[in-house]
Amino acid sequence: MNQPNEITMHLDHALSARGASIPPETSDPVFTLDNVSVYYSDYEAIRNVTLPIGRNEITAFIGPSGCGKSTLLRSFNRMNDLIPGAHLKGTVAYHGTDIYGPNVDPIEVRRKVGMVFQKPNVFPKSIYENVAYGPKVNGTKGNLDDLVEECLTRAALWNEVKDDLKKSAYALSGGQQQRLVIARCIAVKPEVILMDEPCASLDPLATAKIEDLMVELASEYTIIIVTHNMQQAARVSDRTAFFTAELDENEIRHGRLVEFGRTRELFSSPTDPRTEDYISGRFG
Amino acid sequence: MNQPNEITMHLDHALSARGASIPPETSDPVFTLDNVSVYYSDYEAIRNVTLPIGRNEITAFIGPSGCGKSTLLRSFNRMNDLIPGAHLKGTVAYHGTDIYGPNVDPIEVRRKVGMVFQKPNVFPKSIYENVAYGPKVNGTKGNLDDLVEECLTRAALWNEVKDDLKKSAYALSGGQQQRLVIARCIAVKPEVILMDEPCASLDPLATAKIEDLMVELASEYTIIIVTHNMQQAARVSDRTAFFTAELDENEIRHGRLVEFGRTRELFSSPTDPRTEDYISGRFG
Amino acid sequence: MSHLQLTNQLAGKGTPLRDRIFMWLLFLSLAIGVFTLAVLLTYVTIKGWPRLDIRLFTNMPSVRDPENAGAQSAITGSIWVISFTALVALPTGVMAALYLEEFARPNSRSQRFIEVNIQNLAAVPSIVYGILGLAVFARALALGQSVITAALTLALLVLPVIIISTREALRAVPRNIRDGSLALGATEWQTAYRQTLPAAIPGIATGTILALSRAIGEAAPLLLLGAVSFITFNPDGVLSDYTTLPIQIFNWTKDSREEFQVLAAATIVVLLLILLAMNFVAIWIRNKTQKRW
Amino acid sequence: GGSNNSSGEDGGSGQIRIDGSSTVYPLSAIAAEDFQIANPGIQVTVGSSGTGGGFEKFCRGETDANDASRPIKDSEIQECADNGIEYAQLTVAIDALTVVVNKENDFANCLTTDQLAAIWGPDSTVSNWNEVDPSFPDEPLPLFGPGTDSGTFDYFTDVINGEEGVSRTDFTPSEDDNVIVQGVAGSKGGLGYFGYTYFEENTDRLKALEIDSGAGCVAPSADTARDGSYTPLSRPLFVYPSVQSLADPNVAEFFQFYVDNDVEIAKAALYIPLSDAAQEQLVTDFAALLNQAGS
Amino acid sequence: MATNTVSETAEGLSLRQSRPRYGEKIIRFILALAAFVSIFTTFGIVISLLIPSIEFFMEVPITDFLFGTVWTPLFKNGEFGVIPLLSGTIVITLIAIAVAIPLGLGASIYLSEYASERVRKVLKPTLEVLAGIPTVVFGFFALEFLTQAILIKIFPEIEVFNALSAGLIMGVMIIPTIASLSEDAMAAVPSGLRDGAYALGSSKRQTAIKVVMPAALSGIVAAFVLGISRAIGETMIVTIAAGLQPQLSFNPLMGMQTMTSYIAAAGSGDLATGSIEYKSIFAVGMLLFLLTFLMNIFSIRLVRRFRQAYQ
Ligand SMILES: Nc1ncnc2c1ncn2[C@@H]1O[C@H](COP(=O)(O)OP(=O)(O)OP(=O)(O)O)[C@@H](O)[C@H]1O
Ligand SMILES: Nc1ncnc2c1ncn2[C@@H]1O[C@H](COP(=O)(O)OP(=O)(O)OP(=O)(O)O)[C@@H](O)[C@H]1O
Ligand SMILES: [Mg+2]
Ligand SMILES: [Mg+2]
Repeated sequence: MNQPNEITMHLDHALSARGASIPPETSDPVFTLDNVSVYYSDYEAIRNVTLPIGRNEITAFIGPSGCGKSTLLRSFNRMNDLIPGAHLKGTVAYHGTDIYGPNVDPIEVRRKVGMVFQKPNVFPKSIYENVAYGPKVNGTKGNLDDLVEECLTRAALWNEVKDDLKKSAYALSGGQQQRLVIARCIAVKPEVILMDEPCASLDPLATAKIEDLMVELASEYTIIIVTHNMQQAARVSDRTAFFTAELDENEIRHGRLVEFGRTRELFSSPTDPRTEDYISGRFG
Repeated sequence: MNQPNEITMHLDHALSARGASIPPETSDPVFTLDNVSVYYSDYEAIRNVTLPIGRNEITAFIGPSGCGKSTLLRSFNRMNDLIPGAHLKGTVAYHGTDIYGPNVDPIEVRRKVGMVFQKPNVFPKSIYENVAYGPKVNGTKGNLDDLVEECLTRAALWNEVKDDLKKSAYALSGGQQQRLVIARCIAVKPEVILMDEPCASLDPLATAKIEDLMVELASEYTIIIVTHNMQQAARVSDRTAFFTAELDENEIRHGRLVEFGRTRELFSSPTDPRTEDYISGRFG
Repeated sequence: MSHLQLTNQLAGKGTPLRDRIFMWLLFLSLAIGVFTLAVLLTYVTIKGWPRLDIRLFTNMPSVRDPENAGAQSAITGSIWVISFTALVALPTGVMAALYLEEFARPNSRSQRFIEVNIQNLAAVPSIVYGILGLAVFARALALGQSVITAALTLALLVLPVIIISTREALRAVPRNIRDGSLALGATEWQTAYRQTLPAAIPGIATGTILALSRAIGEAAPLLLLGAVSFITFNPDGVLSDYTTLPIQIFNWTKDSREEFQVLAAATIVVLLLILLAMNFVAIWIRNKTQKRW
Repeated sequence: GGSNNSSGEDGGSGQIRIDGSSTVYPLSAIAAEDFQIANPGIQVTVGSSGTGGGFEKFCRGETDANDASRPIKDSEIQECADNGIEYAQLTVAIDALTVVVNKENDFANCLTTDQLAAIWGPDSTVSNWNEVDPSFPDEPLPLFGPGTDSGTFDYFTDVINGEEGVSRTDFTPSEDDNVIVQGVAGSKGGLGYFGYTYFEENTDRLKALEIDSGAGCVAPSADTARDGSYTPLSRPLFVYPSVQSLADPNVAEFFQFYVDNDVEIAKAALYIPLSDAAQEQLVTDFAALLNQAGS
Repeated sequence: MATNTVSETAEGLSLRQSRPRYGEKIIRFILALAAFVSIFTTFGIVISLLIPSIEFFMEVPITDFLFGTVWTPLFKNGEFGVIPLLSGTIVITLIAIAVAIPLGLGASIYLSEYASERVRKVLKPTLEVLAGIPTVVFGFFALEFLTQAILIKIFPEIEVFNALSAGLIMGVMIIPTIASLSEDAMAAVPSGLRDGAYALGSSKRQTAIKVVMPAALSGIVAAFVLGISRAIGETMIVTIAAGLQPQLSFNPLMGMQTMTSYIAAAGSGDLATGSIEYKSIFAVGMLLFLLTFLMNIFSIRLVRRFRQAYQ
């Protein structure tokens, strides 16, 4: 049954070209998670995660449904604060500062750590207003035309929409909407971008565009992406964290971090049998 | 880029043991689809499908999201009739009779062709009542205890629930609920069972149980299963139909049948490059 | 980057005053409504307190003796009227909702027409229903100023509300329950009757109770139906004369003697208690049967 | 079903319906109340739709009797005749229309009928007390009166303005006498008119004006009303039972009770009871009427 | 081959209806009949208003009715200009919505964006209780408490029966209608939009005002429209507290008569059927019905547009 070679060979051709240049250990982490557990009221959705996030790297979170990937991702910018009853143990250190510490304003955290969601949640406003929204609520005054153009260009959307910035964002296709959301996110000049299954509702062509964009953006931003698609993780990420949900001694399911490492290594020679089962498609 | 051997080797170990005994051509089809297109009002969700469904075989439908798998599946028991605006062109012949022909009662069709859905849709009643429901609405009078026991046994659930048949079906786990739905379906004595991603919401253990059950049931029933999980298709099915959605000349997306054949052959030597791309994980 | 610097970066400006004022303004808007409710309840209770006793229930209205007058005929009248209202409106409303939700072709022109029509009826002023009841039930059908006239009029008045809330309850039953039933070869009616309707009963009950609690407090249409009379007997049939609590209250507020104002306040307390009890039951059903699907 | 139904039944569980003037309403209501205590099986309904509205129903046979604060009009006589309804007029009490002002009004004590006509006339624009009499202070004069559908309104306009229903229109009308009490008690310069009974109930809040119809100022009271010196604003109150209905023993019994206890009822309703002679006349008249109904 | 044909026919036959289902058809018919009761109701309302109205307009020119400024139908030689009733209705409605729109909207934002689940679970039903208070009670409260204990101290010149107290209390009565419908509209805004706004560093206030409210706008406006039509149609509060004096004035301290309170007062006074005064009730009723009907059509349109945005 164990035929690791087959798996290796299978995924090899998908692996990102960047893979080779990534150092084995994260040296200059933007985030450092130490023993992080996240709870929904009494329920511990994910338990004891310790993990560094490297600067200007793309880190992928993979694992079966319900293992707490989204939960963990949302704790990087305190989006979980908005869910009644959600709370966190352990430390999420951003450049050494615990973002859950006293004196930390979650709104400031979210300005530094942007987020892109599974369904492209454009606002029911014009394309221009969508991009300008973030800077405006953050107090930027004056003409935002240049900024809007810059962000749309970076998000590889400018050429498609430049003639009609006043058009409702709802008129865009799904893939264009997702790129618009990315442009909107960049417009607040974050350092980190979190992406929760950003391509789940897109077709293959739009997916390819977003993947290219991610790799492009990684030169300036630190990116964490949750994905169900192992091939996608293999294609774009530098490091991968694999999670599963397991029953504990009380028969309650908790998400756990199983394995974390360079994507190339995790896919070619997983150290944990559960990782191997998962990436070879034996469950999930 | 084209490395068919790798793919072959990778899926090989999952392939169903049944595969070898399946004849290359379907000889005694239960259903014969001829040039079937299904529309939602004006939108043609799936176009020109021609396909036989072999008796006592498991046929798997695979393909990326939105390619019309569920739509096609629901046309086998006229569940699409319930969607306003949905209609069908072509013929769906059940033992030679067009089920969309005149004098055909959709309710009779549904008694012959049962269906299991993605989310286990148990009724908010007791376990017993769930199984007895179908026979009751079909006019069966008298004591149903034996029938209930028989169906639950076949669905490999009897041992787990026999002590508490009066318990609400909601108290069962997801995997148990799905087996209960299968038991409920068998209770009307259908000839064909349609399953639309029956394991999508289940954990690996429950999935394995349902897969075993399917193979078991295939000796008596004809089964059509839609799945996202290629490994699952490879593990359980005898024949596989691969669909994609493609833009036509008017830039409108339609589902198309790309390739249909014995599962073993389709996975080991796909004739169409799109099939190959899909099963090697290059999109979807 | 030093630790201190970063803490400052993330510290922000604290919740700005503007945001806090905004929140308090919002809270205040809500509080004003609730506060008015509290003042109203307190006021009528204090004012009606001297007459809040058993005589209210055991005695009949009296012109001669406001000190001992009661509201028995109004209480029984309200019960009669509301019972028959429910008896007419509930089955009709549920059947209409079942038709629109489960049987009518969705988005067909007839369904849309009926839908818009029902929404319109829900917004028609209640006094207009009085005109309708007077013309149709009291005069054309010659039912006069009887319990049944009032009940039929109020039933038409609450019917749209019952239909709308029943439809919502039916719609809340997940599609896949229906699909499951139909896929087993059940007919549409079997599916509606055995699956959808039972699953929707808590929602229907809640909506109906709230609708009836509206009807029990309704006075305007009954004014036109001639309910304002001096009645010292309990109804003994659907063709009997009647008075109801809100009408009796209205009647007493018109009397200049202070005793009657007190009596009106006491009767208001009774009416409000009935309404609160109905609301409470509705909320209780709603909370108890939180859907698990 | 009104009398037509109930007259057919001879049992003790009949139904009696009275409607009509809200002025006479308390009298009939008290009669009904007392009667039902003695005869719990019989249901008496007393409405207060106004004299005109009441006659409308009465002449269609929907009610057994009508309360009236004025005699029946020709048009109503015709209507009843058309429907074959026979009736009789019974005088049950005396009312004195009382012009009331706010208790705090210390400048006006007596008005002449001309002054009243100036205030209430159809073309009147009087809106301040100093327009009524220059000696009165500058005080706004909000006006309150009974509903235009009521017999009280008809009567007042008839005797003060010379024709029924002729009146200025910009006052606050109400079927509801409490409105007038509240209105006048609520504004210092307020003026209104209604039955003497309502004034007596609210002497703590209202003051009654004396009326001068040419023979000096006369205050409203039981005596001045009975002896006719309080003129032109005192008037008799009537009940019109239907002869057909009186054939029903329940209805007959009720009105017998009404007539026998009339003085006491009028007192309880705070009206001015009939003089002894008038009361005797009533009993006699009613006995004759019963004879007619019985034959 | 031969056996095959036989089996085909057998299977084919079995797809026909096994037994006729007349019951289904009858039930379906009965249910449809119940749904048609609403059509009959509308029909009944229109007929019972229209016939006497037409008779009324044969005696009183429709222009006199719509543009006349004196309403004295119960007097001798009465005039039938509906403007004073309209102005009374408008003044009281304006006061009511001046109270209900800001407070109702504020309450709805609080409930949908700020209140915790527990607070909402208590406050929303409480607000619904407010909506369920009989309007007779509100009228009593407006006259007995609001006017005589409060307003008279602030405005000594206020009339006992005045538009202000009726309007204010009516406003309070409508708060729950507006609050709960607006809250529904805001709750229907996909939570993804909120998440998107928060993730860009917006505060709650910014999210509520700049994203949620605009997204729910047509639903909120529909709530306003429904609130307004409830104010126009409310009867008992004005009958009890606003006086019954039809006058063309915009001074809220004065008494006023609305269309509804005219119908209630004149209708319960039992005018002689067939008289012109009696028919005037129906003409006013017709106008009232048309007004609320048009507003409701407008609000249905808005809601439909709103639903389309997020289907
Ligand atoms: N708001 C919430 N309240 C309570 N429990 C929650 C909430 N959100 C998620 N959970 C639970 O926490 C666990 C982890 O959920 P999460 O959404 O993080 O999983 P995931 O790995 O992102 O799954 P998926 O791949 O399906 O998105 C699940 O068991 C889920 O049911
Ligand atoms: N009720 C409906 N009305 C209109 N369009 C529909 C309806 N259901 C599905 N569609 C459209 O038809 C197409 C095929 O849908 P279908 O659900 O059959 O896809 P699928 O292959 O089952 O996808 P998935 O894997 O996501 O379940 C899609 O474009 C979908 O948007
Ligand atoms: Mg997730
Ligand atoms: Mg599907």
